[in-house]
Amino acid sequence: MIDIRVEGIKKNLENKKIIVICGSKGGVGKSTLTFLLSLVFSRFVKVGVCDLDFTGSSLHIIFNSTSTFKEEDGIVLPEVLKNVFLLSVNFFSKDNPLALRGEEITDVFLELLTITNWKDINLLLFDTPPTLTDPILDIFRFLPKAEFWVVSSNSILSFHTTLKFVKLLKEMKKEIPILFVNRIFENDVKGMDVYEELAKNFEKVVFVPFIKDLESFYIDPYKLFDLEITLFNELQYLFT
Amino acid sequence: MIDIRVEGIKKNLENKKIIVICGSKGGVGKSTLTFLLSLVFSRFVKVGVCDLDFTGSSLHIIFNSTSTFKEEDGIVLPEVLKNVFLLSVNFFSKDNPLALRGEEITDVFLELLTITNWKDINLLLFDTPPTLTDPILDIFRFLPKAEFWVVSSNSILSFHTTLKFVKLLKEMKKEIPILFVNRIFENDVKGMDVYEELAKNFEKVVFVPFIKDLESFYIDPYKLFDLEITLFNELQYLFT
Amino acid sequence: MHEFSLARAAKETILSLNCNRIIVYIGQIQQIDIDLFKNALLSELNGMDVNVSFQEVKAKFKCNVCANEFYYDEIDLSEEEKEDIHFLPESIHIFVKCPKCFSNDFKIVEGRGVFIEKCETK
Amino acid sequence: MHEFSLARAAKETILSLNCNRIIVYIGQIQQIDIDLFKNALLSELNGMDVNVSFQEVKAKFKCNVCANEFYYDEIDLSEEEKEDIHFLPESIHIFVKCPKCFSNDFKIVEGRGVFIEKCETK
Ligand SMILES: Nc1ncnc2c1ncn2[C@@H]1O[C@H](COP(=O)(O)OP(=O)(O)O)[C@@H](O)[C@H]1O
Ligand SMILES: Nc1ncnc2c1ncn2[C@@H]1O[C@H](COP(=O)(O)OP(=O)(O)O)[C@@H](O)[C@H]1O
Ligand SMILES: [Mg+2]
Ligand SMILES: [Mg+2]
Ligand SMILES: [Mg+2]
Ligand SMILES: [Mg+2]
Ligand code: NI
Ligand code: NI
Ligand SMILES: [Zn+2]
Ligand SMILES: [Zn+2]
Repeated sequence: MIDIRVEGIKKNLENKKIIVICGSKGGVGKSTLTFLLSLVFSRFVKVGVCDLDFTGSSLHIIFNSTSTFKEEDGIVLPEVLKNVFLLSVNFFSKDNPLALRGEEITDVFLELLTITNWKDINLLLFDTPPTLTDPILDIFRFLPKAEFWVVSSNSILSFHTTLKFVKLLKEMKKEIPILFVNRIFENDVKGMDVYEELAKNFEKVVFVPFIKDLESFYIDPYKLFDLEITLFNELQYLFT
Repeated sequence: MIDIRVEGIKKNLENKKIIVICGSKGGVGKSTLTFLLSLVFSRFVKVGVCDLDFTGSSLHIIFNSTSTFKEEDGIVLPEVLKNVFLLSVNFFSKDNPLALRGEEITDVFLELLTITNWKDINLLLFDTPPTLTDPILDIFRFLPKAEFWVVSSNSILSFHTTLKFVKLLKEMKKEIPILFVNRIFENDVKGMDVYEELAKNFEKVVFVPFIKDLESFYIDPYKLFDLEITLFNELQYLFT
Repeated sequence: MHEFSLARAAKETILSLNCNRIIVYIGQIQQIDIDLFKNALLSELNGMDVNVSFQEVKAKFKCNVCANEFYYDEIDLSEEEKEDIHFLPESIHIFVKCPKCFSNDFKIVEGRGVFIEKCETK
Repeated sequence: MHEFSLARAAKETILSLNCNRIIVYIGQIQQIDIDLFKNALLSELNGMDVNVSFQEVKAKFKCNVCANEFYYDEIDLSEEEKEDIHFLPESIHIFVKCPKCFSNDFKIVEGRGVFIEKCETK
């Protein structure tokens, strides 16, 4: 018995650039970075943003999108900002809790990527859940050409957890061009041996400043560009 | 074919009080709260602390414990602080990355709880990973009498995600006596409708202050008691 | 009408198989419009030398907690719930509980999605 | 010697089954000291009217990526690695990769842990 979705996804995603925003620690800013990157990259290209944190979706809140979708020739994604198209399980589950076992996570992953009509979206940002479980293994398995952009907060716990994850990515010979160090915490930690060990795996390290009242920008994200932070220039350079 | 571990766990954990420190959002302070609670409760009782975040363990870092264990009559847990005994997958996996599919998570869960010799430990704190997947479903299934102490940070994303999780706990008629609101972020969010909706599900809400340089206390956790914060008194009252 | 997307996925799969007789199994839980799907697939395959037959598979569940087995035909769903499950079968965990122990931790054992069986190779 | 813990779990299971003949299947991957385990279990069961036989199950793996099947007997493990797997079979994902595609995303199909089959009820 052959699952039709495996070939379906291959076809659907051929010729698309896939960037996986990841990091096995929770709360380090993966969803936030996905949001900020889509905001910047959408100046240049249509961006599909895919929330793979099926049981703890955030992006529909960040993008303020309760819209359900239209089912025409496949699932047509809502345009949540100019040139940004969002795929979230919340469109289906509404605000109900959805607990899923690993195998079911794989099924949701395959199903959503099969039935979505990506049209002329050429850049896909995949936001991922924390932990090193089925969603990440499914990305390894079904999206072999994806690039991994790794996010860590500036905390000891995060550096250690991220380092383990990065060891795995390297073992699997994955592209890991960029590490984001998200300065959620006021003071960078002292005794940064583990940070040094982490950072040396990357070509580029981008520091993300703490943005005061960040969540209040969800209603009008473009206002973020008025803040005097160099981050947005740096992010823009990441677009190739 | 009958898995011997199901009855094994029942026997091992009978008469033990089990508190699950949980919250489906990552990085809200579940592991930190587990640590702080064990520190306070261990004044009164032997506390077993069990890190169920198998693929992103933190507690061995927090408790500064690289010890492997002794295998005598079952796995004997290291005493990481006076009266605090730690069970971590990291004792087996060392600092290697361990990616696990959901079914394997269930196997690790069953195995560890079967082979551990709990001796005279009567209070178990279970630290959980983020997401609403196998580990939580396994707790529902195999630890039906557990109590759930829920942790959220003071952020909009966390309140929303936690609210979904709490809906599930209520549907399942679980005991949820306490919500911890961990003030990781400087400013509490405005427009707290979602916070109000969350909080009304609990008998008790405990606010956890941001503790500057918290991670520097890992080497000598008792120094935390020298800080002039009322939190520790509040936590002490939670011990019954 | 995401049936068209599914039909395209089926076509890609058939192309990859290089054979001239296949059976398409359609899981009941997704409540796919079978005529729509058939027509979509046959038009996708237009001109290809492949014999396709279709078969619906009844959906069956098994509770992970109490091992109770139950069937799609036995459960009550509103039209809106059916619609959500149509798109995403896993939404069923929101609406359905094991009739015996009331857990929503159950497995879809059979009848979830669309599968293809290869019968004769060219 | 966590074999004693396993033996106690087996005893609890046997008590819950209320039958007088059982087979204990012991998965190869855990490299349990079978004599130790047998003796521990038989002494736990001391005085109980139950006939126990033991059987080892060869460990078999299947790759989730390329579907390749392989066996415990075919893989090379150091003593230390075997020791970690002895305690926690899932540690195998740290040391072993699919010999065909080098993924560590594989499934332990058979021969993981200790299972009991109930043969005759009292
Ligand atoms: N650079 C930042 N400045 C301010 N707040 C941030 C920043 N990065 C993340 N946050 C906040 O931290 C929390 C966790 O971020 P999130 O993107 O949800 O992490 P993850 O997706 O990794 O779990 C959120 O409440 C978010 O608003
Ligand atoms: N009250 C607090 N004060 C200061 N830092 C905190 C506090 N709570 C959590 N942290 C820090 O926030 C990060 C996430 O906390 P953690 O306990 O790892 O969350 P979780 O276990 O929910 O993923 C860690 O780096 C931790 O040190
Ligand atoms: Mg996120
Ligand atoms: Mg944690
Ligand atoms: Mg609907
Ligand atoms: Mg060892
Ligand atoms: Ni449809
Ligand atoms: Ni042993
Ligand atoms: Zn049931
Ligand atoms: Zn393989």
